[in-house]
Amino acid sequence: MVRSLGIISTANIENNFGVLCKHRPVYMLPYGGRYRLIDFSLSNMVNHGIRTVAVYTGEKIRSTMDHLGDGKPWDLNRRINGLYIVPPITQDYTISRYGDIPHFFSTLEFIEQVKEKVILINEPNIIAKVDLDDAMEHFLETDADITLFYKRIHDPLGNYINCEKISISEDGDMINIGLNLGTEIDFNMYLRMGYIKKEVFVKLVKESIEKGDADYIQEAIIKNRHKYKINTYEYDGHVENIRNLKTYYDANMNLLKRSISNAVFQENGVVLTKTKDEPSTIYTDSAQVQNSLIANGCIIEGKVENSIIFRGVRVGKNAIVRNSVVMQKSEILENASVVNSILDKQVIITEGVRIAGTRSIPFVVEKNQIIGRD
Amino acid sequence: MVRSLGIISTANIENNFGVLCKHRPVYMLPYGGRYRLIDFSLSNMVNHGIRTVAVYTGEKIRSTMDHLGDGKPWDLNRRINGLYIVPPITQDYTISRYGDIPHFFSTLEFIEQVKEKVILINEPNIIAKVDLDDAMEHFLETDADITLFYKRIHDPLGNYINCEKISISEDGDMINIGLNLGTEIDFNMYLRMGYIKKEVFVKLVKESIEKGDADYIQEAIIKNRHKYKINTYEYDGHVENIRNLKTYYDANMNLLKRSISNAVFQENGVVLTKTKDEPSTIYTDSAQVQNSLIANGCIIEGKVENSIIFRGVRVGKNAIVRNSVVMQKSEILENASVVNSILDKQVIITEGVRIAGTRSIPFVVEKNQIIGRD
Amino acid sequence: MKKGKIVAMLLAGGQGTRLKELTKNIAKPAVPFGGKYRIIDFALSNAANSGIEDIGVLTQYKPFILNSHIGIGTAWDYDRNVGGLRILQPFMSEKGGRWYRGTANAIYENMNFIDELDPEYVLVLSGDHIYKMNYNDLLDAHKQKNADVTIAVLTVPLEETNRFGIINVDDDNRIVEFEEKPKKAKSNLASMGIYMFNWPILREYLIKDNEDKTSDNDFGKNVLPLMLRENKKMYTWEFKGYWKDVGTVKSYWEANMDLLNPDNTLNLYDRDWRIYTRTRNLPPQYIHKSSKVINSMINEGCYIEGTVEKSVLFGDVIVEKGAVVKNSVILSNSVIKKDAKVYNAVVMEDVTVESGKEIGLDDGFKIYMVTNDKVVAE
Amino acid sequence: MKKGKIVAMLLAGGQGTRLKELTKNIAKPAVPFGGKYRIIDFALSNAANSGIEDIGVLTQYKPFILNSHIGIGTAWDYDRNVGGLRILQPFMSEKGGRWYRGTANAIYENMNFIDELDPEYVLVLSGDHIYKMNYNDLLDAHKQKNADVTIAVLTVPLEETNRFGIINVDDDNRIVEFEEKPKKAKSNLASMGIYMFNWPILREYLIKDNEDKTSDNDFGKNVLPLMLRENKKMYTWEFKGYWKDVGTVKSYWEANMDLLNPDNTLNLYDRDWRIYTRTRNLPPQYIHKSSKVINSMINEGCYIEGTVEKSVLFGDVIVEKGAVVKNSVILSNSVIKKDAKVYNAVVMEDVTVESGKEIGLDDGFKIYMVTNDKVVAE
Repeated sequence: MVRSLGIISTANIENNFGVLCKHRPVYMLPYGGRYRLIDFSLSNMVNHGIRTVAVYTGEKIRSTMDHLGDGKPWDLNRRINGLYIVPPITQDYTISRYGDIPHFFSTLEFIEQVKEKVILINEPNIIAKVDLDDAMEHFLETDADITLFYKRIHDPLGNYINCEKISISEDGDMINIGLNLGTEIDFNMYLRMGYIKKEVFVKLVKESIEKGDADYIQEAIIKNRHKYKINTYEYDGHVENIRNLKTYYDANMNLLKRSISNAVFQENGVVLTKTKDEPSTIYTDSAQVQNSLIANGCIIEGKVENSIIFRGVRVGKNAIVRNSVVMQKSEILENASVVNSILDKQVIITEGVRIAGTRSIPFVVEKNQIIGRD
Repeated sequence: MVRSLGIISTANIENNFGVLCKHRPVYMLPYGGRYRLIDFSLSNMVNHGIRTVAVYTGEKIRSTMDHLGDGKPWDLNRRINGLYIVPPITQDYTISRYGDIPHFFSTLEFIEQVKEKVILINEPNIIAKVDLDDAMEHFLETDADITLFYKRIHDPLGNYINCEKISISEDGDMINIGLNLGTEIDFNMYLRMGYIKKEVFVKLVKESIEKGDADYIQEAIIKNRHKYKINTYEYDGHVENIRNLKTYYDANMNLLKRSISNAVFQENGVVLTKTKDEPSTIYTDSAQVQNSLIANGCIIEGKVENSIIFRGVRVGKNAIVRNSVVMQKSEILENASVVNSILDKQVIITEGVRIAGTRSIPFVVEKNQIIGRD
Repeated sequence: MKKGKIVAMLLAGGQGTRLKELTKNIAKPAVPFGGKYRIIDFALSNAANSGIEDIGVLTQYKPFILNSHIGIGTAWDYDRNVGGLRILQPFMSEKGGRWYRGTANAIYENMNFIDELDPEYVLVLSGDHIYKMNYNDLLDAHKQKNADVTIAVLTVPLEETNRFGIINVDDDNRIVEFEEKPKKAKSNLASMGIYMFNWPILREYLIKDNEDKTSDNDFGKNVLPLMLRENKKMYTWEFKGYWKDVGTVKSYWEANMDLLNPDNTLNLYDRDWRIYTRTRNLPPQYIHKSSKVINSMINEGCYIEGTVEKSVLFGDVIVEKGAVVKNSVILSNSVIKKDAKVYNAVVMEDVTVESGKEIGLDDGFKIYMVTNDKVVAE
Repeated sequence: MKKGKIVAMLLAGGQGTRLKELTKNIAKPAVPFGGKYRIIDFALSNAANSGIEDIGVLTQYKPFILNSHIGIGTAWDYDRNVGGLRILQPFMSEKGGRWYRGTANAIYENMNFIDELDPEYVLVLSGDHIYKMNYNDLLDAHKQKNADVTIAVLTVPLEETNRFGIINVDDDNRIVEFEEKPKKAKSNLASMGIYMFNWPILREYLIKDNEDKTSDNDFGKNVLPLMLRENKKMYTWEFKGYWKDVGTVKSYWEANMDLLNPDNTLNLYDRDWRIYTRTRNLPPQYIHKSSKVINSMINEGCYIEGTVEKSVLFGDVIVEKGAVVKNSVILSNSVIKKDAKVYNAVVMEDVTVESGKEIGLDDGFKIYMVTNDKVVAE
């Protein structure tokens, strides 16, 4: 089997998430009751035999280091290979500080030195549990320099406007990548994921630095599309393309459908994350829970409907949580009510307080806030 | 036994080391053939039962992350406690970016939450293998808020000018800390190390942030010396106070004296470092080695005298290395000569080239340089 | 000798035959408990939380599940390079191979392991019990009395003394007599099988005991009485708190039900004394809109469409529509099919209770042990 | 079955009696070699460098040193949470405890371990040999022939065939006959004791072999010949490179001396195929100004004031002023005192050669084994 080097870089779309991304990069957003977005990328790679992963972080590095740590939950705490967390360079380079290419360039020695000859690039804000073995077979069989993954999307409602659209020739080669403006109901969405030969990757990075004509590797790939054999691989499983608050909220709510939660949680191996050693969740005699996904360590005494409840949350007596995402260790005290909302970690909604947003604009409460009566 | 939380912060004296600190903080300087300065601090702490260590890094974080990694060599790769690498904050704070206090402040939650009630502060550019158990006993018995460590120095030659001088009352309390200007031949050198009650530490950090009157914890301690019981603990072992290129070079050369190398390498437990899995060193039939400290993985075919040779160094036939520090994987090719010099990592001195400095101003070659004939 | 250093030796070889199906394929310490734990997690977590850095786990009987549960000790942070956790199985020397005979012999055969760590104290633990204890409290008492050995004891009802090793002490808590399962006990202090020894003393007595060909090489029966006869300084330290030796299916069921009592003293939600276990990395539990879940403890991976009342569900349990689970313990990966009813039962791992089937009575007193083959009333 | 997955089973229970003092307290795989290694490091490093992620190490005889050397496998990066390295000692089931009988029986008793990992291939290794091999080459050959088992072989001098298990093959390298230590061999291909099996086939034959009460449960003697009789597809793959089975003190000394030859084919300095070992965290070696050190391999922690020529010194060896060490192997922590002379010797660990003492002759042919008690010529 050909093993690839996993490279996780991060889409710079923090601004689309308001206070949720005030102190964390997008890939560190909590998701699905006990995970972070990056867990899905990392686990999918590890479950497909990838043993070396480089994570190119943004500026907000502390939460990343705390969560990924030594990579133990993913068995990436190796002496040889394993997990490399690469913080951004903060000095000494005269070239652009924007984009991922300067970061890749500053670690070319490492990239060239690892044994893997193929690189899997991906950005964890798109959850797609691609069968990487099958994709690798395609990559090798077609003898491509680059294979980009896409999913065919049927989008009559225009939910995917502004996603990236990949044009594909009849024999499966990439023609170009642009923005989907909704002119076609069916289009091929680029997953910002793909295999690339290491030598080609290195060449692209070096040339972009020399010419100064590309800040991002994706940009460099497109610019150089005539120089290399770039083809495509179709993924037909479930995709969440989390690119703003609304899609983040919807992606959580989607997990209440069993087919989607099975696809996200079960397909191609379990999702590994940092464990918190919480005991099971307790439902008292006053609990009323309906259509909700609930993590461990919670104590539920009130009413919970259509919601995603993270680890260690308390819902007091007669409290109501509906259509909401409640993150780790938040507390909704007696008689309080939380509707169409997203509570970040360790929020306290005090007794009797009611907060509500709408399904298209959920009400967001920043981490560590205590919401009392005014 | 009372366990303390180890806090390693870093003296901002990179400028004193020229190219050696171009890409690394002072505590990452290679030392003694196979170590980094920080190894001595870390190992001494771990060998005395400290199980939680926070390293507050400077801006040049990559070498730190690569060397410390998950803390495995020091058995600090724990789920509970263990090693915390804290990179500097890069945004969102309106307060001063200088000093260690803003960094401590940004992690107060972590500091308050760990179980340890006492903090050991220290800066790894001073090597002093203090018996931390004995010092702890003193700290507890005297019921001090802060106990600062010092060493009595006899300095007729003025080698320790500009080191910190601590004034001590008759009953061992700290009076003040100033600079040693050499007016007395014997003085008490402050080791920038000491125990401090966690509650006092937290209070000092918070007050300094509120008042804006101290950027460094050492500064805050001195400013508040009348508010707390601050006493002292005398250490009478060997000290290296590495504060510029000259003291760095001398500290290496000192290791050629057996009493000093025993004190530095053996006292209070072994020094742990990241292992490199180098085989033993080979001496060929043309090797001539005298009074030198040589790490593993070297191949010595030439002449080595009064030198410190790091791991994986090659010394070619008829080459001469004298009074020098040669770091990891450097090569001195045939007939070359290196005298009174410091070669950083992976330097190549090509055939027949001769370089030399003086014992007071050693010639320094930057990392990865190839020195050929002009 | 490293001053102050403790090595814990955790005896995990017990077969636990009275637990029937629960210990058919595993040793008693590996029996699942409390929704996500195995019994041994309590002793291991106590040791980890007490800051004990070196622990030997002595296994002998069917160690597969136990070994793969413990692994290299990662869950309890015992995957240390130096020291940490080691599983100690019997081994062979030039005198041939020898299995562990009694509890004391198991430690005797691993004296090498302890000597290498060179501790001042050896703490002998059993992997069979459910409790939370800070072993430092035991150590403090041990040091304070300057004892050779200190035994953790607890007060049991006088009518139950015949199930325990009873210890009689003087006013200073110094041990004066051991009584093994006495019918008429002089006191009601029962040994918990938790011993804090000074290693040099224990070492000496292990060798002595080993030389005695008539000995069963058991702590309670041989080594401790011998030490008492030879006038060693032996004290008790009284433990107060939840403690359970789940010896039978009934007491196993009860101990699980205890957890549903909001006032239970084994507080699993205490963040300062967590119980650690190997995680299965299951997704959160899902509670369907047609379900009713009250008074229950439910673990990750469960999918509940029916009714769950006063029950403990382990990971990945499915309760289908119309099914009822009440006063029951359901182990991992079991499925309660549509409209099935399960009352007062312990349902084993990987069991399917078929659609419409009824087990137990809502108002019955018997406990039912359920496997795929049979349902046995206790 | 996980496609393509390999589990290695490393047999490390051998006693190695002909190595005398070297194996007095340890199993042969734990014998120190090459300045800083133990023999088992070669097989373990080969496995790690070949990307094999799961390995069972089967120990039985005096496992203390081996267990503490291997620990949780950190040195070889095998301290994984899932899979990784496991030390497999004999254990007890309801049928009682059983020690491993032959090599095949050791694997048989741990079928559970392998089944849980669910591999396609099982690679059987021995911890007794010094060599560097990429096991993927063996696997490639195995796959290419679509074999049931592939045995690694090497060409030995015809006059030495009587020391080996000899294998006769047809033109396609398919095995047609096994000869155990034949006086007159038909070929000179010797089995290296390294077997790549398809796990389902091996599993079937382990069970068959176990049912045969007359079997010694040994791969070479029983299992492989049985497979051959039943016409399984058995192939050889020829290894070319340095290989040594250090069976005697003389060959042990020779193998160490081999390393001083600049053209030796066991290149320890190859950074692409490192040999890993547990590190002792010793400081660098110190070479004094009065010393002479040539043609030697010296490890960390050594302190050399005397003369060292054509020798291999392990960690923390002290050679005092005026002392001479020549053509010798000095194990860890030994001290050669002032003016002592050591020629053609293997000096055991922690030995002190007293001041002025002379061992061996500068121009002698005998090898001397030196302990604190005695000096024995071989």
